This record gives sequence, C-alpha cells and structure tokens, in this order.
Amino acid sequence: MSRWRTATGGRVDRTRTLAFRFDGTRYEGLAGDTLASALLANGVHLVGRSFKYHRPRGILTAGAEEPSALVTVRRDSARVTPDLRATQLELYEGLDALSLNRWPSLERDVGRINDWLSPLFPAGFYYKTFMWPKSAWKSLYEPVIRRAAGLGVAPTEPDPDRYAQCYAHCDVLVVGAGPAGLAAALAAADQGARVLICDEQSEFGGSLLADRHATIDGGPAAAWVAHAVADLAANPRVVCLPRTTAFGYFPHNLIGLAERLTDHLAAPAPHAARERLWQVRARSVVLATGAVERPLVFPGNDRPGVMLAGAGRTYLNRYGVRVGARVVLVTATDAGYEAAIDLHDAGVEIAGIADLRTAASGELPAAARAAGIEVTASATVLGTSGNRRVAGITIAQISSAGSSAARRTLACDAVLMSGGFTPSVHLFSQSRGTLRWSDDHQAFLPDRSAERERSAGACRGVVDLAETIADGLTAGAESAPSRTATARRIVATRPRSSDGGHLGAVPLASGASQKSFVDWQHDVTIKDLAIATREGFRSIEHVKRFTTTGMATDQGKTSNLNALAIVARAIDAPIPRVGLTTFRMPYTPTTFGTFAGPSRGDLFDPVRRTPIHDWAAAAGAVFEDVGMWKRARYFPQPGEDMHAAVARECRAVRSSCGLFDASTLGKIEVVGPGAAEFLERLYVNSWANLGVGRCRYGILCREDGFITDDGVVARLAADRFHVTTTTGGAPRVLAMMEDYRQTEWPDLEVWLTSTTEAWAVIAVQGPNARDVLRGCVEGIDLEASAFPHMSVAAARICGVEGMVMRVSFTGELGYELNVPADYGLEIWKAVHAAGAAHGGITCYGTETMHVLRAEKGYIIVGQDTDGTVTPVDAGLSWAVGRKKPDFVGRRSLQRQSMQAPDRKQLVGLRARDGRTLLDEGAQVADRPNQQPPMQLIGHVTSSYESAVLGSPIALAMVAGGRARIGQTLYVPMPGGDVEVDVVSPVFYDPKGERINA
Amino acid sequence: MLLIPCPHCGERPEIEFTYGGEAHLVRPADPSTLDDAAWADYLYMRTNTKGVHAERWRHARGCGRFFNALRDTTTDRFLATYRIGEPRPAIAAGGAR
Amino acid sequence: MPEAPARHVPSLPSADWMSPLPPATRLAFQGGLAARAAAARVFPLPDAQAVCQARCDGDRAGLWLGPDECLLLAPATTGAAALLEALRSAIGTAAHSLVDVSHRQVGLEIRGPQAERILNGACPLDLSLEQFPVGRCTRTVLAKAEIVLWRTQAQHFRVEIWRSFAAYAAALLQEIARDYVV
Amino acid sequence: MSKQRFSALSLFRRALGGHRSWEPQWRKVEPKPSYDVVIVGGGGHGLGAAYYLAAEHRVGRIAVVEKGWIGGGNTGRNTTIIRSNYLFAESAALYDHSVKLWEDLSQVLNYNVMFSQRGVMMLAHTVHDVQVFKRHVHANRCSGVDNEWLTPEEAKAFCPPLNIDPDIRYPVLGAALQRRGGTARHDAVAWGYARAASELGVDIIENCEVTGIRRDPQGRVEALETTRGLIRASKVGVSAAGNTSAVLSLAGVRLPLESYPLQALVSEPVKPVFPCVAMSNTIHAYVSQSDKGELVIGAGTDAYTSYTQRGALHINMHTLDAICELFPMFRRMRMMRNWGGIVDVTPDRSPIIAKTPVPGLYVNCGWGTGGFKATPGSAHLFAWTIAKDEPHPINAPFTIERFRDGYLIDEAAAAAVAH
Repeated sequence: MSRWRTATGGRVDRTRTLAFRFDGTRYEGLAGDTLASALLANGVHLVGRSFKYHRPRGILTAGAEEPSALVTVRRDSARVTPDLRATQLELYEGLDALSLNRWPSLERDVGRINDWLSPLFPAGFYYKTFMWPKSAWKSLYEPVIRRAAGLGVAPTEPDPDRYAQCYAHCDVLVVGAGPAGLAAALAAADQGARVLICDEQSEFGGSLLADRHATIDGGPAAAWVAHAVADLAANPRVVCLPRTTAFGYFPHNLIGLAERLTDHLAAPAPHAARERLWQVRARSVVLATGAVERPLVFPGNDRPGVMLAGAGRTYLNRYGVRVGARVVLVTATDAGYEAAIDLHDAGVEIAGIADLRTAASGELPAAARAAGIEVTASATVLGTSGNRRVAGITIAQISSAGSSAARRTLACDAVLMSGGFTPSVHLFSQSRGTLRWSDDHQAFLPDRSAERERSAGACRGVVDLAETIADGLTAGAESAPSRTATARRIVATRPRSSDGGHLGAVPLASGASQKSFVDWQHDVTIKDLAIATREGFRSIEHVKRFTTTGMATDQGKTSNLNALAIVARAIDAPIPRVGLTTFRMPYTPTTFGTFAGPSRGDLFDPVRRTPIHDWAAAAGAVFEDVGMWKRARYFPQPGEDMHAAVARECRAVRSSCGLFDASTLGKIEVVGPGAAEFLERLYVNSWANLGVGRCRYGILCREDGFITDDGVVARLAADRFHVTTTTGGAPRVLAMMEDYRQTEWPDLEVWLTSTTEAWAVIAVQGPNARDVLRGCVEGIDLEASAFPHMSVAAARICGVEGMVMRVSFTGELGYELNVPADYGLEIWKAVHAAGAAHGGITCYGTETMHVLRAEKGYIIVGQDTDGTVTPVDAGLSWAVGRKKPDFVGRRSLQRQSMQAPDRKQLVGLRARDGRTLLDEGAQVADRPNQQPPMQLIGHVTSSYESAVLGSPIALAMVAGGRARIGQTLYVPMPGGDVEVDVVSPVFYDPKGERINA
Repeated sequence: MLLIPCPHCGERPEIEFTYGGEAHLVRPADPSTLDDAAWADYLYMRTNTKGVHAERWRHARGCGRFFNALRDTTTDRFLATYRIGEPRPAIAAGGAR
Repeated sequence: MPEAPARHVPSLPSADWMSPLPPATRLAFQGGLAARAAAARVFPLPDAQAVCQARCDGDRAGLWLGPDECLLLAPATTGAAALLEALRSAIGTAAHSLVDVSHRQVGLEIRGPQAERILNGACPLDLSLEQFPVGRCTRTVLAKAEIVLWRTQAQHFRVEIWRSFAAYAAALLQEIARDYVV
Repeated sequence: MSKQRFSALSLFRRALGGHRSWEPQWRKVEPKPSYDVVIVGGGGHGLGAAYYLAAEHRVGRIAVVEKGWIGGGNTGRNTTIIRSNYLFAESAALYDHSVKLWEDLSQVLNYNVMFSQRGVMMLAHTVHDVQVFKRHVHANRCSGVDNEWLTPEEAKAFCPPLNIDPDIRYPVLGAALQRRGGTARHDAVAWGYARAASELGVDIIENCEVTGIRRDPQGRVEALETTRGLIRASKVGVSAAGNTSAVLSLAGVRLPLESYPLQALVSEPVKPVFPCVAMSNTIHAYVSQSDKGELVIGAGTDAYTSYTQRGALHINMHTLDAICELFPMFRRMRMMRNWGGIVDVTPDRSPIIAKTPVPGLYVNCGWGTGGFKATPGSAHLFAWTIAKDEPHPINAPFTIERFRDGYLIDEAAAAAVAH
C-alpha cells in the first residue's frame, strides 16, 4: 500500500486490488476507486497538459465538474473514448488511460513553449492576426491551429458497442441522490407515488459518502444512506438509477437521463448495452442537484496538487487517499477548515490555513486552531511554486491599507482551496425556470419554476444538513400526486461548514506575475477577462465567446461565477447586470451513441419490402431505395450490367410481356356518399362523369398550383374510389386529403383508408399480356371490346378475389393485378409461370419502367416535375377539368405568371448526332458556345437509351418549350455543347395504338 | 418532446402529432373571386405570433383528428385545445400552465 | 383455374415473449354515430365516447381508434366478405366506410413480465397497468413505425402493424429485449 | 477614435504593454435623437448592412439597434456552413455574391473571420438524390459556381471518416462537392462588422429593443420607439431573423414568414479528424469540425413554430443517429453543448431582401436555415437596397410581391422527393 493510501476507512474495498495503466505505466488501485483517486493514491498528480499553454495540470475536483484531469480510455482498437474525466471513471482491472494534449510525453511536452509565448496569445488573439498573406490561412495558419487545438484523439474505428433506449413515466422524478434527493424520494414513496431517482455517481449518497461528521437518525450518515437506499430498492414503485446523469430538461417535464451500464466493468458481457438513454416523463420533478465548490482564483492556482478542499476531503474520506503529506488550505469558507481537520486527523501535516475572510471565527476555525493548525486571516495568495506538482505557496496578510504584509512562503505538496459553493441550477435553468441573484448566498438561485418542478437542498441555497433533509422531505411529499401517509421525520446534525465564500480573483492577484486561472481547461486567466472587457466585451455572453471561458467540456461548472464576478468588478456593474451564461443541455457530455440508440443498420429506418421482394432478390434483382421502400431496379442476368439488363427488359415488354412489382404504389380507398365530390374538389380532373368500372389518370396540385402527386383513380362504385399515388407520395397525399376532409370540407360524408399494403400489385405489360392473363383471371372478359384501356373490375385472380385494372405506364397493353398482399408472392409466381407458356415473360424493374414511360412521354412526379411545375407546364392541360368552378390549386393557376408563355414546358430532346446520351440534370441553352454565367432556358429531366428506338431519348423542361419543337438547342457540357433537337415528348407510338390493343 | 393535449385522447407525446400551421385560415368559398393579393394573403401570409398562437395539430398517429390549440410560442405551453369548428377560446397569455 | 394459393404472411421471429399472430380478418370502419350504432348490433364496437377502448365478444373485437373510426378484428375463418355483408346490411343507408384491410397489417403478441418494458423501449406511452389498463387500445408509435397497441391481458399486448413495417418492429423489439430477457 | 489596426505586429507591440492599450472594438454609445438610417437587429446581416451603408454608400448617420447583445441571435447560433451551390440562377447568384465577399472579408474588415474553404460535400443516397445533385452540378457549372460530382470512393478520399459501405441502410451513391464552400468563425463576423462600422461612425446600440414603429401622415416611417427612447429615422431596415414578423407587425406589415426552432450541437473537442463539411439532406444531418476541434452538427428545424430558442430531444436523437450511421466511429464521441435558434422561413425557402409596402421601411428576412452563409452578400445587397431605395439586380427577384405574383424561387421544392 502506498504512503498516500490510508490504512483504514473510505468506501474502497481493500481486499480487491486492481491493476491499471496510465500513459503506459502500470499502477494499482482498489475496487471502489476512481481513476483520479487511484492516481492520487499512487502519488500521481500530473495528469494532463492544458489546452492552450500546455501547462502541467492535475486533478482539481472529485466529480463531474472536473475541468482538468481528462484522459482517453482505450479498451481495444475500436473502443477508444477521448476526453473522459478521471474523477468520474470507476477503476476496473486493466483500465488503460492516456493523458491528452502532450507530445512527446506528459513530462516532456514541447507544446509547453506556448506558455512562455503566452503574452502573444491573449484572449481572442486569432481574430487579430493570421490574415496576411491571405492564402496562408488555408495552407499554414489554419492547419497549425487545428493541429494544436482539440483534446483527445477521436476513435477511428466503428464503435461495436450497443446502446439502449427507453421511455419511462413516473409521478416524481428525483434528480440527485444526496441528502435532499434521498429524503425527497423517501417522502414521495411514502405517499405511494411512482418514483424514479437517479444520480450520476456509482453510489447514492452524494456528499454524505465523504462525511465523517454528520449524524442522521442518531447514526453515521453512511449508515443512514445504506438504510434509505435499501428502503427505496425494496419498494416496487421506486426505480433507483445510479451511474445515471440527468443531462437535459425538456419541455413539459421530459427529462433525458443517460445511464452508464458497462464502462465500470472490466469485462462486460459481450453484447451488453454500454449506455441507456431514458426519456422520462414525470408528473413532478424534484431537483436535488447539490452545489459545486468554487476554486479560488489566485496566481499559480493551476499547478498539479492544487485542488478543491471538498475534493481533498472526498479523496480522504471516501477513497482513503491522502492528497498530500504537507498541505496548505486556502479558503473563504468553513469548509476549508473541515477539510483541514479531516486531513489532520488522518495524519497529514497542515502547513497552514490562509483564510481570505477578515475574521476566521466559529466552530470549525476554533477546532482547527485547537488542533494546532496555524490560521492566517485576511489572507491572500501571491503565488505558488513547483513544476510538475505544487511545492510551495506564498501567502500574505492584507493590511488594513490593502497592501500585502507578512508575506510567507509555505512548503507543501498540495494546496486545497474553497471559494464557496455554487448551487447547481443547470437543470432548473434548462427547464426555463428563472434565476435570481441572492446577495446572501452570493449565488444565482432558482426563482420561478416554469415546469411542475421543485428544487431542494443545496441547489437552491439550503446548506445546513438538517434543513437540506427537511427541504427534500417537503419537496418529495408535496410532489406526490396524493398525500395520505403521515410525513416522515429525519433528525440530522452536522457542523455548519459552507458559510462564507469569495467570488472572483483573490486580492492582489491582478498584479502578480503568475497567471491566475479562471477556466482551467481553456486556460482563461484574469488577464484575458480584463482584455475582453477592455475591448468592449461586457455582456457575459460576449466575454464567454471572446475568451472562451466556460466553453470547455466542463461548460464552466467551476469557472462561470468567478468569471462573472471578475467582469462585474472590471466594468463596475452588479453581477446580475452582467448576466448569466445560458445553461444548455447536456449537463455533462453525453455519448452520441446514447442518443442514437438502437437506430443503426436496418433499424436506422424501417426497410419496407413488398410481398414479392424475396422472390426478386432470389432472381438477382438490384434494389434501389425509394422512400423507405426497397424496389427492384433491374434484374441482371449473368454478365449483364444495368444498361444491358434494362435494354433486354425494355425489348421484352415492347415485344412480348413484362412483369413488374408495383406494390409500393400508394393506395387510398375513398368511400362515402361525398367521395366523388371530394375528389372533384381536390384533384384537377373531373370525376363526376367517371363511370363505375372506369379509371382515370389524376393530378393533384398543392394550393399554389404546382403538381404534388399523380396516379390512376378507379371508380369501384358510386361511392367508392380506389386512388393510387406515387410510392414516395402516399403518406403526404393521405395527410393532405385528411386535412381538406376534416378541416375544409367537413360537410362531405367521406372517409379515407390507406390500402397501400393491403394489396400486392402485379403489373403485366406488353402485347402478350392478355394471353398470359387469360388463364389466370376469372370473371372478366379481358378482350379489348369488353375491358378496354382504363377499365377496372373485381375478379378471381389465380383463385383469389382481387381487382384487375387495365392501365399502362408503359404504353403497351397492360393490366395491373391487385391481389390481397398475403397472396402476392404466389400469384406473382403463377403469372410468371403462365408467361412461360406464352412466349416467355420478363421481370423488369423501376429503371426499365422509367425508360418505357419516358418513351411515351409520361412524367414521373419528382423527376420530371420538381415542385415548380403546373399541369399545363407538364403538358397535362387535357387532364384539367376546365368547367370545374374550383379545385385545389386552381386559383393559383389563374395568376398571370402561371400563364406566361415562357414558362418551362415538357418537351422531348434528341441529340442531333443520334448517339449522345444526355446527362440527367444537364442544362439547356438556346445559344451555343456560352461562357459562364450562361443564359439557360431549361434542363434535362430524364434521359435514357431507348432500346426500341435504337437511340437515346430525353425529356426536358424548357422555357416556352412547346413552341420550340423543331428548333435546335444546346446542352452545354464540360467538353462543349451537345446540339439537340426539340421534339414531342412522345417518342414511341404517338397515336397510342398499342395501349388500346 | 411536447406533451400535447389531444381533445379526444388526452395528453400524448408530440411524436404522435403533426403540426398544421396557423388555425382559423378558412379556405375562401370561391377563390376565383379573390384578387391576387387576397389569394396570396390566404396562401402565404401568417401572423407568426410571438405569444398565444392559434394553430392546428393532427393527432396523426393517434385518433387521426385535426384539432386547434392555443400555445404560447414563447414558452411552448399549451393553454387550450379545441375541436375544429369551435371558436377560439378567450385566453390571455400566461393564463394557464 | 387454380385453387387459392398459399398465403404468406411476413415471416417474423418468435420468442418466449413475442409471437406473430395468425392471419386475421380486419376491417377499417369509419362513420358517424348512426352507422356505428347500427354496426354495433352485429359486431362488438366500443361507443364513440369509449376513448381508446376495445370491445370484445369472443374472438371478435372492435378497437376504438378515433371518434369516428374503429378497427374490427375477427379470426380469418370469418371471411371478410361475409363480415362486410353482415355489417352493410345492418348499417343500411347510414353513411360509413368499410374497407377490408386484412392483408394490410399483421398482428404481433408481446407478453410476459417484461412486455411493458420491452414495448417502452420504443413506444412513448405510459404502459403501466394503472395508466394503460387491460382493454385499452390506441394508435401510437414504435420508434419509426406506426402501430396499434392493445393490452389484451395484464401481461399481454397485441401490436397491429402494417406488413412492411413488421420486420422492423420485430427486429427492434428483439434488439430491445436483449437487455431484458435472457 | 483612433483606428487600431489588427496585425501580428500590433499584437506583439501591445503584448509588450501587457495588452493594456486595447480599445473597445466598437464604441459604447447612447442613442442619438435621429439618424438617416437605423438598422433593427445587430446580427451579422444588420451590422454588415450598416457597414456597407457607411463604407460604400456614404450614408452619414447610421445606427444599429439590438435588443440584446450583438451577434447573439442566429449569427452566434449556427453551424457556420458557407456554400453557394444552389440550383436556381437567382439563388446561386445571391449566395455566390456572398462567397466572393467572404473570400476577402478578413482583409476588408481587418478582422480574422477564419473563412475556411475546406469544401462542402453534399451526400446523395438515392437515385433521386443523384439526379437532383447532378442537376445542381450542371446548373452551377453553367452559372460559374464551382460544384463537382464525386463517386463514393472520391467522397471517401475527400472525407476519410465517411462510411461508404454499400450495405448500410442508405448507402452513399456519390456526392456534390463545392470546394470553395466551407466554414467561418461566426462571432467574428458580427464583431468584425461592428468594429469596422463603428470606426466609420456607425452607432451600435445594444440592449435597445424596438417597441413601436411610428409613421408620418403619409405613411412613411419616421421614428422607432425603443426601450432606450424615441429614435427618429428617415429609413429603417429590419434584419431581425426569427423576430422579423414581430418587428414588422409594429408597422402593420404582414409577411409570409413562420419562425421555427433550429438546433445545433457540438461534441467535445478532438484532434483534427474531419477535414470538410458533409451534409446529407436525405437522412437529415450535417457535420464539420471547428478549428477548436469540436464536431459541429446540425439538422433540420423542429416541426412547429416557436420562439423558445430550444428544440426537442427527439430531433437531436434523429440527427445523431444519422451522424453515427454515416460516421460510425463517432458513436463514442460525446455531445458537449446543444443550442437553439429561431429561423424565419418563407414558403419558398428563399429570403426576402426588399422594400416593404411602408415607404422608408426595408426588410431582410426569411433566410431559414441558410442565413449565415449569406451574411456578407445579404448585408451588401440590403445596404444597396436601402441606400438607393431600389434593389440591386441580384436581390431584385427576392421581393415580397413574388408570393402574390407567383414568381417563387423554390429551392426546397426543386429537391422534391416524390418518386
């Protein structure tokens, strides 16, 4: 056992030694240690280098507020986590930690030169330089700055760990399991409330875990904690979550918790989740988040070995670690005395106590003096010495005239300081509760709550233990939904230790030659704050942004109030006038993976597959993502690329028969006496005159007159329509329909049901389609005379009740079989087999579908249209119900701009050379050989090799395009213009004979 | 994630809802009688209230119904929800929690 | 002419705590009070005011989804056509919409002492028995999918989900369950 | 006041004096009773407009009134992405005007705004994305705006952390890269303009909220009522981002705007790992790494209008699941800070830089999620519009009247997702 470890005491398990590595050196600690306590137990105080000046840095705190002792932890090559706080890392066997921001080593770091050059690097220096020569910013300055900045090294391999998430609800959520929080949870549970209590530490108890002096209910505090925790754990209506940080307070009492599940384990179960995100909706919240001890801002306050008094006590009492052999206390509170007494009792030499206050009186100072400790009142610190660890401190007494006197240098190997306590109002402030400045407490305290929330204990300035517990009991009981049980009473006693306090720099610090640090991690000193105020940055938000104080990974938990006080003094304004930096989530850094949770890979977004998907996959289909759907894009045969496969598929549909899975098309059943009128008002088309058993191509505009969707609508009965939409547009169209139905036209008796997934849709297209289907379809005469193009009828399809629509998106004779989805696969197979008997049938995918429809000039909404295209622009004016008094979008289409002859219109383009395949998205110009910026009049929307035509074709939106048919235009490409002829968008079978076959 | 009181289903989490923009914008019975400015006003102009805002929500992944709500856009607090067609309740800012 | 071919529901995993339910007959019913009252004579339907309640009669159940909307569930042996016929003749001329959605979605049963926790891994509702008692049903979300959730017994939930989302839902629940069931 | 040049030399000289001789970067002034032009809104756009009014249009008496502290709105709350590879010629011209001004801004202002042309890469995940981005690439090339198409392998080479595994849920099929795009230091833009404007005599008045807009009997703007008294002004330019509707309603002007929360977040700082800006519209996330080492991450707006300057947890969750999917090594990184802004959004997602129906009242608004990148260009054009009482040719299409007349510049719709 090292000389720094006490022989007894603390909450570490002295029977379990754990080996760990820090910067490659092997050390031993005990179960129950944190990395910080274990390092201190080995006498290691130098644990890192600072961000900017690369100064040696140690461990400042014992908790989540740590700004200084950051490390990277490596479990394996993929499990590398940078920027972790040594004070929060529970030790496990084999823990492997690396210090940050040093090269080549922590002890010998060349970056230290920055410290000597620091006069050149005051706050905001980078705004004033690095501007000449201009090109050097990118080539030199920025790369250097970027390399110098940053803390740890980001992981480079994908994180293999799992992350979990859950929702939870409770009557009372208690954040913080210190004395106030435990009392609140007990009181709420007494009233029968559903309680959830969380604490960021591995054990419940908070400050009581390091307290030797408190007694509760007649016994030691730790015993009471154990009893309380057991009580709560035994209650089935209480959930206890240690190692769980409440990181965010969101509207309407939603609290985000991050539970750390495995990071403290040497060998987690292979698939155990590493962390879990809890989204807790609480009827009431009790914030018992405690207070953070404030450092004192004095010259040389950042040397390793200088730490908070409370941290010194915690390391001693909780971890059995002496932070030094000869310790000086610098304090403005009685808490410093308490630490001195505890350390003294543990055999540490206390070289002296420097008290900033004019009078060091009261119970604890008296006890310290009684123990023979020398106390200097009206003290200040003039500087410290020591390289990798503090070796001495110079203190002085402030004379009544304000100058220093009785200057003394005390040799020491640790300095503990206490500047008072800053209530942790982070979550309260996140909840949008208002804060008020309390002169009594010299702190911002919760004022008005914005949510159903109460703060209890130290986080609202209650400092006495008995009062804290009473406050917690009241908060818990009053937060419970009902109060029936008699209130619990808890008796506690403890010496008052948190009276007093000091904000800002200690006296005479500004004249010292050594730097006085306010923000340890960002190396912000009182000089930087002075420069900022001098340069006119006076709002604390400006100071923060200019100096970066409080913007480091600790988000200013130890620095913000000191910075505020220093700025307030510099500009001679009261602290509340300078403002308070905004508290934002997360309270402490929270893992991305925890937010992402299980949403990864196939769970990142649902993968929607049609009933025929697996068959297509087995047939070798290549899929594309359309919305969440996987659609077969083409079906390559061995040796075929996409081009060859698509050409073959196209030829097959044009010459014999193709089979296409159209199941992803959106389908909406529109039913009710008002159905026809509903569609009449909604779509640009007329529906009243559509007979039962007939289909019509429908166009849906937004109210602004632009096409938003299209699809075939089939009238199944007088009061029943089967509306189809694009694959991606289905949810949008249904939502739009519901909007008009419910809010604009509640007079119509009509209802909407999504049937997208109720039907599998099998498109059978091509001149042989009828022959193929004859043996598959019962109940319909498929002949053209009986069942012409745009017919619909119920039928038995391969033995199943379904629906046949004679529609075509290919320009060929075509049918779409709608069959109940569970039968889709078998009927697909049956039709496929039937095709074999009729000259073969070829499966085709979306790419071929696109080519075939482009040959016919049929648009794809979202490809040929882009949200700025009207039906007339798209050449669909024939579909617009001219006589209708109104439809959605009609009024917008009447605007002059919508009628302008130079609007972009759909046309066909063919390269004059007959060979060049235009790029989709390529631009169109009416003058050749332009230089940028060119006059452009349109763009290519679709472009394919047409197998049936033996040449490429393209669709384009071109200004005044229809009037340009027959003209030559130019498609400017990097290699020069491509000359194109403007042609009709219908390239194939312009008379439409094939479709009516 | 807000907790939104659906007038049919009670308080439910925001992710079950879709936002529908400003409420009480009634589509003109005969848009063709409006001039371009009046039509643009209906289509595009919004009060974008900083304070109590009457707005539409749809409990899309719940009962499916549209409804109106009064929400203070400076606090995100819901002051009232009411059904489509019902008049806007008379509630001042900060009137409810 | 062939016989009706085999029926393929999406293949979903099962576990002690999760089973895909067999095919069922499902109708989406929407309509006013008159139609609902008439339909209730031949099928168990919750009143319009019975918010988020399911009404059962043997193996048939009507689930309140909205003030004018119910989901009707019956065994597959009760054919949709027959059920539609019975309802239509009961409803008569009252305006309504009935749509066969038997194949649109699949049922998934989640059960056991961890059922609540597993569902709460992705469903944001308070599923405690006191807030979501037996018989309660509602449309809601399961992470990035929409579901209908119905508590059929204290430790049994029925999830109805559109077929193409079912694999996602089942896989997600399995992923969640890894932390709760061995 | 004496002009204090910023340079390495001045830094060195003042270091010798313990940095005691720096002066305020902008003068702290009381409002005067009247000005020729008052700009409402002390963000980058407003301060910049004041600067250009003074520097290029020689307007004499100019003030900027800001209800809080300058640069405290969206200027200080964004993800600092700068690019100009917009689809429509009007938009591309507007944003490229801005990029060109960015390129010299540090030198012009004598303030290092750290404009970093590290390249903005927009990822395509679907065939539709590929079509849309290639259309952008062609349109930009013809307009003289740089934008190039990258294969997935080229994208990976440009941005090594990118996951181009073809088996992920939405594999990367390619990317459009604008090499001139990049990032800048957001606060510095506000401060740099403030300092330069102040040196030219512009009064920058903080903690001054406009509570009323007074008009003369002819309807022309004549004064602003503020929390620091009445300020007369012949011309008023409003550049108040999310609060524009509220300010203009004081003059009875209605606008086609809605204000939405927009969140962003940063990770803890790490050593350089991410060399460029990567954006994915399909899975809703974008990321870059600040010079301080933080990953700076953003996404789309929240779903509902709000002035609370905060957003929802589930929006962050979706942003970060997208980031983790594209960059799976970042799953162990930690969010350090999240914040929210209020963005004012027009129906066509394009801004308004224009005269209002009220004579003497001008508005610069509707930037949605894209305002930061436009800062110098927008400020420059707004100053022109105010000074000349007519728009510059570049902002001539960005009127309020375009909504009435149907001449929308709809970049969002141009990336329509139906298929």
